[in-house]
Amino acid sequence: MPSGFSGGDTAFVLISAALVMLMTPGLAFFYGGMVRVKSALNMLAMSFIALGIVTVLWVLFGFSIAFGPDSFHGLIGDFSMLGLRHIGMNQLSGTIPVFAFSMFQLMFAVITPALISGAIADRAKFSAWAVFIAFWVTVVYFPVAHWVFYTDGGKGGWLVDHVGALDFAGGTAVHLNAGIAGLALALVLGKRVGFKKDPMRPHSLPLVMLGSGLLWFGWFGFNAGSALAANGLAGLAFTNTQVATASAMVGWLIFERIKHGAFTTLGAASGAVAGLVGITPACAYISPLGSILLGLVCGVLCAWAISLKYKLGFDDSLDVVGVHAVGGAVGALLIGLLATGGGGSAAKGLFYGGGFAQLGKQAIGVGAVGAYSFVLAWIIGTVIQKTMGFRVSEEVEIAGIDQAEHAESAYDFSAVGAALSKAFSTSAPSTPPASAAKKTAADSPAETKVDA
Amino acid sequence: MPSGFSGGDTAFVLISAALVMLMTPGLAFFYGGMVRVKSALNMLAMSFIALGIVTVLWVLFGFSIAFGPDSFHGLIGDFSMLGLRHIGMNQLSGTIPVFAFSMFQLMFAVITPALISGAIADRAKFSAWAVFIAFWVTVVYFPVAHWVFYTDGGKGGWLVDHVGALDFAGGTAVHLNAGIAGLALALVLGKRVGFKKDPMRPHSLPLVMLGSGLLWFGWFGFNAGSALAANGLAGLAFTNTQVATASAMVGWLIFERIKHGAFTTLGAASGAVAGLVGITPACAYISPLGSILLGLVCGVLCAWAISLKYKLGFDDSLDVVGVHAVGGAVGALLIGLLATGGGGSAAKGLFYGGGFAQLGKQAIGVGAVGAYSFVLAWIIGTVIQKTMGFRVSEEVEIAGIDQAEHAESAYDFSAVGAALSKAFSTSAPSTPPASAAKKTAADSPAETKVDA
Amino acid sequence: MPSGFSGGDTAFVLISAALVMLMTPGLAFFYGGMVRVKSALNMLAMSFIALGIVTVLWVLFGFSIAFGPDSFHGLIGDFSMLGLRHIGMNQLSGTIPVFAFSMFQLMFAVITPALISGAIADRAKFSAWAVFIAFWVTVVYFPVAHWVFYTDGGKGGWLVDHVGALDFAGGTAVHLNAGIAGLALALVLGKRVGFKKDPMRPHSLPLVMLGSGLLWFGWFGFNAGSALAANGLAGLAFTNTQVATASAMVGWLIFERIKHGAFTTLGAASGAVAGLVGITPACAYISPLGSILLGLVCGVLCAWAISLKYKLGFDDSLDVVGVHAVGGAVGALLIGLLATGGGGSAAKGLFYGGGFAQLGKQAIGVGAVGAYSFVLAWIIGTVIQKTMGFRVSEEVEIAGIDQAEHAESAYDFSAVGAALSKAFSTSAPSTPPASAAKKTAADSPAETKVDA
Amino acid sequence: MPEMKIITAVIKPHRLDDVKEALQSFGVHGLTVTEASGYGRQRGHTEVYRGAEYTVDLVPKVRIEVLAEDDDADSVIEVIVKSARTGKIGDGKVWSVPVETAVRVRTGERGPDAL
Amino acid sequence: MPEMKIITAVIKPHRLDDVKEALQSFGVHGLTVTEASGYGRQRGHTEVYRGAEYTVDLVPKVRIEVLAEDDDADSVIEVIVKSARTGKIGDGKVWSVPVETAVRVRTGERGPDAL
Amino acid sequence: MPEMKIITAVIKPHRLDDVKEALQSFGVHGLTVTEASGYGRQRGHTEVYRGAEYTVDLVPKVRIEVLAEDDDADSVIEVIVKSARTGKIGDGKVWSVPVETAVRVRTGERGPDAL
Ligand SMILES: Nc1ncnc2c1ncn2[C@@H]1O[C@H](COP(=O)(O)OP(=O)(O)O)[C@@H](O)[C@H]1O
Ligand SMILES: Nc1ncnc2c1ncn2[C@@H]1O[C@H](COP(=O)(O)OP(=O)(O)O)[C@@H](O)[C@H]1O
Ligand SMILES: Nc1ncnc2c1ncn2[C@@H]1O[C@H](COP(=O)(O)OP(=O)(O)O)[C@@H](O)[C@H]1O
Repeated sequence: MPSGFSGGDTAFVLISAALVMLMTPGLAFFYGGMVRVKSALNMLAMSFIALGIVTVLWVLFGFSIAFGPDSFHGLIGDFSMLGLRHIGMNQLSGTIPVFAFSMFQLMFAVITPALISGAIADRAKFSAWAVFIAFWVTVVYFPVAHWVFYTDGGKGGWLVDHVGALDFAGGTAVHLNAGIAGLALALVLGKRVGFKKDPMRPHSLPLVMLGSGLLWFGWFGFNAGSALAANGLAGLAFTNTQVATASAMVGWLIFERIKHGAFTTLGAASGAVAGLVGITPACAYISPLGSILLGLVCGVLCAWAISLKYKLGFDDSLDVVGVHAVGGAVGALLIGLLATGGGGSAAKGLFYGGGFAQLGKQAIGVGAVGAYSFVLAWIIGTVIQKTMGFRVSEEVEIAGIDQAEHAESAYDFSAVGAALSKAFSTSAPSTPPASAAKKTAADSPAETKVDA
Repeated sequence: MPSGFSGGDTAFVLISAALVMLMTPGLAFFYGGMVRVKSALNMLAMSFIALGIVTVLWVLFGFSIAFGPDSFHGLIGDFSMLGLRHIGMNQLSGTIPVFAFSMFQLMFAVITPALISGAIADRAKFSAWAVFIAFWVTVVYFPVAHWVFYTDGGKGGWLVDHVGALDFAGGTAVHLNAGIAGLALALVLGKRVGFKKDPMRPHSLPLVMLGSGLLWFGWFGFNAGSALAANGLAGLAFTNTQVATASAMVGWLIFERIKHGAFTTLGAASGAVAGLVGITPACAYISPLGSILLGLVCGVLCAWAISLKYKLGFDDSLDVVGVHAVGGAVGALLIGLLATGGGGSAAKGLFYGGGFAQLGKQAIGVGAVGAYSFVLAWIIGTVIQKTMGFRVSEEVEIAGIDQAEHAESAYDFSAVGAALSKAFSTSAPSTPPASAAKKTAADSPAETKVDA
Repeated sequence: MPSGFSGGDTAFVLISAALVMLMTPGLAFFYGGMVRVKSALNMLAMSFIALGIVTVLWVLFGFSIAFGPDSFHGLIGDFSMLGLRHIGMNQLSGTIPVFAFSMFQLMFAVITPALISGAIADRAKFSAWAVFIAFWVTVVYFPVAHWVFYTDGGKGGWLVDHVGALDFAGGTAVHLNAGIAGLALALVLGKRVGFKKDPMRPHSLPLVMLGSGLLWFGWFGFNAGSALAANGLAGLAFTNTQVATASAMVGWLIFERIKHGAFTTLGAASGAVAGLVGITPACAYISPLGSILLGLVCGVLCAWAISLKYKLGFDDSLDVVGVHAVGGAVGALLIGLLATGGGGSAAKGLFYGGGFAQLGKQAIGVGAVGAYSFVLAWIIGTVIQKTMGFRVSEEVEIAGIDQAEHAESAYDFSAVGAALSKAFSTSAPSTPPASAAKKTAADSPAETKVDA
Repeated sequence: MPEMKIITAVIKPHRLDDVKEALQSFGVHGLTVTEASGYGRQRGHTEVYRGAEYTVDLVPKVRIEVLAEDDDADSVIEVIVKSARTGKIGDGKVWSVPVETAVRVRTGERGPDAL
Repeated sequence: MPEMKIITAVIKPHRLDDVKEALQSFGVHGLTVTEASGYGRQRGHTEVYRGAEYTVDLVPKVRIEVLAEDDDADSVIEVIVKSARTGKIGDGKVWSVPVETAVRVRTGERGPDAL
Repeated sequence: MPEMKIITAVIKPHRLDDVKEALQSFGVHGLTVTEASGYGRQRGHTEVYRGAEYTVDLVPKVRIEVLAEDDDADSVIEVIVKSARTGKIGDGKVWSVPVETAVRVRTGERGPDAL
């Protein structure tokens, strides 16, 4: 390997990339457990497909747009790395192979759109969702990653290199970005049938807890791995990640106990995720004691913010706005207060004598990413809605989206299960299964509409 | 980074810390799958909350108590690291950042109290449990970790540095400690309603298997990571961990086939965990062939030991005593027989010509930790029971602790699910939900007691 | 540590070994979710037991047979490392401890037989399966690993060192090998009761998705870890693994949408696994763009190949042949077309101007492993079938193999669960539980046969 | 002792809530619900698992039982039929059967008093 | 052919075991059980998911069916009522209905012989 | 209005498909199915969890309900009994009860027209 290479750092970043990859299935379970049983698979599929689509686009042009040398005022990379074609196996980015760096960054690009899906649970056409992902990562995530993550001695992304906004692992680029896009889509698609009326209990809280456990685990790769080296900075990021998450879990639980009278497990899982989101931008800049504070703030604030959807009347089904937009923004802004100057940046926050300077920069980052994300997501969503249609029919929604969109049932626990279905065929049917529910009964041709 | 630093070791320990963190959710699933469906969430929550509480206490004072310079005869650390305040990002502990070491050790402190929860499944008030954890880690785990893990050239913890008891990754400090505390709490809280009479089938064995799989995976971080370096010792510890676990699984299964006529999957999972527990103290000191032996002994012995609770009549619900206390003690003692002198210590066991010396030291370690843990856990448990109450009411236990303590249901698989609940509200109710089951029927005011 | 040692590489390989270990539980869930609820545990147990048996055999003689110095024309290792006895903790293999290398390779030996189990779901006696594993790894996997993976400057395994067939991480040694053995066993055991007639819906697709998520995650250890170093080659292998998997997922889904009218989640999971299988042999030799192509080919081809069992009439229950044999062979052969010469080997494929040479070598590898595996698996399977019996009775199969072979039920979700069983005993019964279903009713002694 | 009826209804799951409310307003304060699957004119759907297509021809239903006094029985049936109706195939059936004895377990009360 | 009754009981799940044993001692050797949910005087409970509070007003019950000879019917009802009773709200109901034909599938036997 | 019957059958789960087909051929186009557990001559099985052995004495059954016209009732019973039979213990029971009113929810049709 060329000089400057570090085996320890490479090991760390490669394993971190694997950890971040696992977060997308983790998210699938976190979300999938929270929906009703009739749309569990759709929820899982919306996350998994992000692994498929974004990875391919990343190779084709995503990496180049996000991390190619800046081509226009810190807004976008150039096209020198299309297809990852001219990258040598041993070419370095810092102390690690470019391929390792590229894979680590890819995993961020994968999970970001997957996060959005929680806002439109139970009601989005799967093909429309796939199209949305492809467009959204291309025109939103890849450029925004360039703004926020691509440093090049002052000539990199405009937020990080021109403005000086700090975002260590993606509070703005990932979480705020996804959260706001979720808000836009929730508005474009409208509310679920029965919103605020029908109870919509999570169908499997153990699945939610599994998801939160895997997210927490993978998040060490996300945050500590963002040091891109196995060093003291990674150690600090790791520590703050753990501490803020724990403290946000405690914060959320206390809020819930006071407001609703019970410590719920969903609250524990949600609080942990709120903490993970909040510490993401800040983990390299603040102290462990600062992380306890940040965690408490995020836990309580997000626990409160998720009730906004009922008050304001938008159906952000799984609280992507309340957790990711709010948590990401709060975490990014708190850097402006809590940055010690002794971590990954010399900038000091208000509480450490740095004045309002950093806070202002942070606000610019939050504002810019939020606004851009909202507008673009709204446009893409609306165009899809108007052209191919984004939302399934009411019948499909009531019967369950899994049946119509995926021709599957999530579970069959019945000892009697096999007995409950009949005909078996291995050849293509004349009508596609997705429309089978619409076939009318042979002996009642007049009755052409079949309800769920 | 300062000289002496190793990127490879840091990568290894940070990832190991993440692996050990994953063990706590893994344990939650292992335990959660084993209880009846009506207390699944409570079981999960008892583990997850350990992540919350212990992490915060660790930052505040735990790390300092356990790994601060010894302040009194090897019994306890000093208070020089309260709040992790004066630790620099690049300050080293051995070849790795102090922050990395601290996080690795934290994960042990988190899982140890979580292990205890299995002994009191289905019947502990969640708030009482949270209080118990806070006190127990403070007065038991943190000091005991100091005794067993804190080395400082003979001036460290009394068991490791004065007595010379070997415990590589926590057979005494973690497993015996938790197992004995579990025994104490099982005695304090008493038996579940229906113990030895009602069948209490595991509600989800796949969840148990998931837990055991994650535990096994994470345990490589636990044991090999305890080398605190990516070196030959870590390789040996990894090897012995895998080998003893496999052989204990086989041992347990054979025992069960002979005694009960079937190879059960719960037996496979339990045998694996018994092996993991048993090899934990010994993994750096014995040979792979020795590990096969140790695994067989632990598998068979624990499979037998779990029947003691029925004979002796204490309700150690999920066999924390039979697996963790017995397995941890056996593993620690077997070092006295099987230590080769060629691994992490030059001390030789009886079978390798070392005589009884090491066995004696091991016995002191086992005795001291066991006795201390029992007494303190019993005292803390009793005080909580007498003051705030530790155990839920019989009505709550029969109806299911998840409903009363967490106001949730673990699953809702019914296609009809939504139809089974009605009123929906997003504002705080006048009475907290936890007590809703106690509301009397409006039209029968005389009948004030409502049964489950 | 001796010179030549690398901490970064050791960290990487140890963690990779842990990742590969996790694949076996992952596989258990992937398979376990796909069967009906009445044989879920059996499916899990068939994978988990591989961890038990193979690990012990590996220590005793497996490692020596596979990776001991060649003792006969590249066919088999010698016996110099029986019991791993003379291996020093700090002895190196390349840049890492021998123990680390040995554990990494062990995990491959564990998962390979586990893969086979999918072909004989729902109908194999557990004890017979355990015996099969022990013999098959001994006479098939250990030698084949020697052929394919053991390099020693031209004096190693015959396929890798004499023929020059490339197989980076086990497309032939692991996947083709297991897939073909699965075919042999499916033929030996025959079809399930109700094959092609009864619907056999997966009982839990979320469990399948969990399995596929863990497999994907662990596979980074499998493939990138096979570089045995944290370097550029590992980065390339990691990249190609991610890319081919994503693209195979997309390929399978498109095929399914066209042929069956729906994007299924099982298709997404299956496509991902097909991609992982296909890229396994090739990941170090081709480019990311080549991986997109390879992924698409594997995704579509495997999606088509799984229908063969219905046409040809063998009951490869969970498509081990269609996914692992086909995917493994295709991946191995595509090296002959797509090898760039710039990765882990200087050999170039047909498309890169290397002519047909490498393709021919690849074909030899595929043919040799496939033929050897089929013949030996068929012989071992047949001998077991004729002696101890390999298949359960029809009654057991209908009632569910979990009850008879494991004396357990996978789930008990009923709020009423406890009420549904009665007598409770903790002592050994006079008749073993596995045969309890055969007890006749006391009051109808004439009716000695009890149906399910 | 006046006679009683047991009225059984098999309806679409998402109508349960309305039926429950309608019965409640009518003055029926108890009922027993079981999950069921129905086979009839209403078609099921097709599922695909790795290329194998299965026709699921049982559709989820909810089965309700209401014990009612003889005099109320017809009205109860009417209330259920009205509140369960969507007008589309598969709305289900309601039938009633005369009951000989009805007892409240808690008190042993019989007949209409058992309700 | 003597007439028969089908006795249906909706009881608390945790009483099933005792009811089963009581019936067994009485001489009834068969019964069929289904899981059910009951709505009545007994209140349900409240659940909270991310700040949304749901009232679950159906409580888990077990539904038992026992075919019995006419002469035994009253005693069977008595046995069930006694063994299922806890004395608290929600203990459930038992009712009986006359059966016209009863057949054992295995043998085709009818009436009391079918039991 | 001709009388109707409600026929209830408790059978082995894996016979459901055949029963459904037999009824279909006979001309019965609707039925309602619930999962049930049966207790009777057929023995259950034993399970072992960490050394504790449980006897599961309820075996899975399927419970079928068919509304039929009076005239068809006996034939329907016959069809079910024949198609559900395996000849081994546990094949189950079938019984019929006269129905007073039967209504199709969708249309309000009564009696045989409700089928
Ligand atoms: N003969 C029958 N006996 C018992 N239940 C029936 C019968 N026919 C229909 N059902 C039940 O009624 C439901 C609705 O019947 P279906 O024929 O689909 O529609 P509709 O009642 O609107 O004509 C079925 O799913 C089934 O549960
Ligand atoms: N009118 C009814 N018809 C059918 N089932 C009923 C009726 N009323 C009550 N039940 C059943 O009996 C159970 C107990 O009734 P409830 O009113 O709660 O208590 P109790 O019977 O002790 O007065 C209910 O949960 C329900 O399953
Ligand atoms: N007296 C009864 N009342 C209601 N259901 C019964 C009764 N006896 C048996 N059953 C049901 O019939 C099923 C079969 O009965 P069983 O005695 O096992 O066999 P068989 O009917 O072949 O003699 C039981 O599992 C139960 O569901």
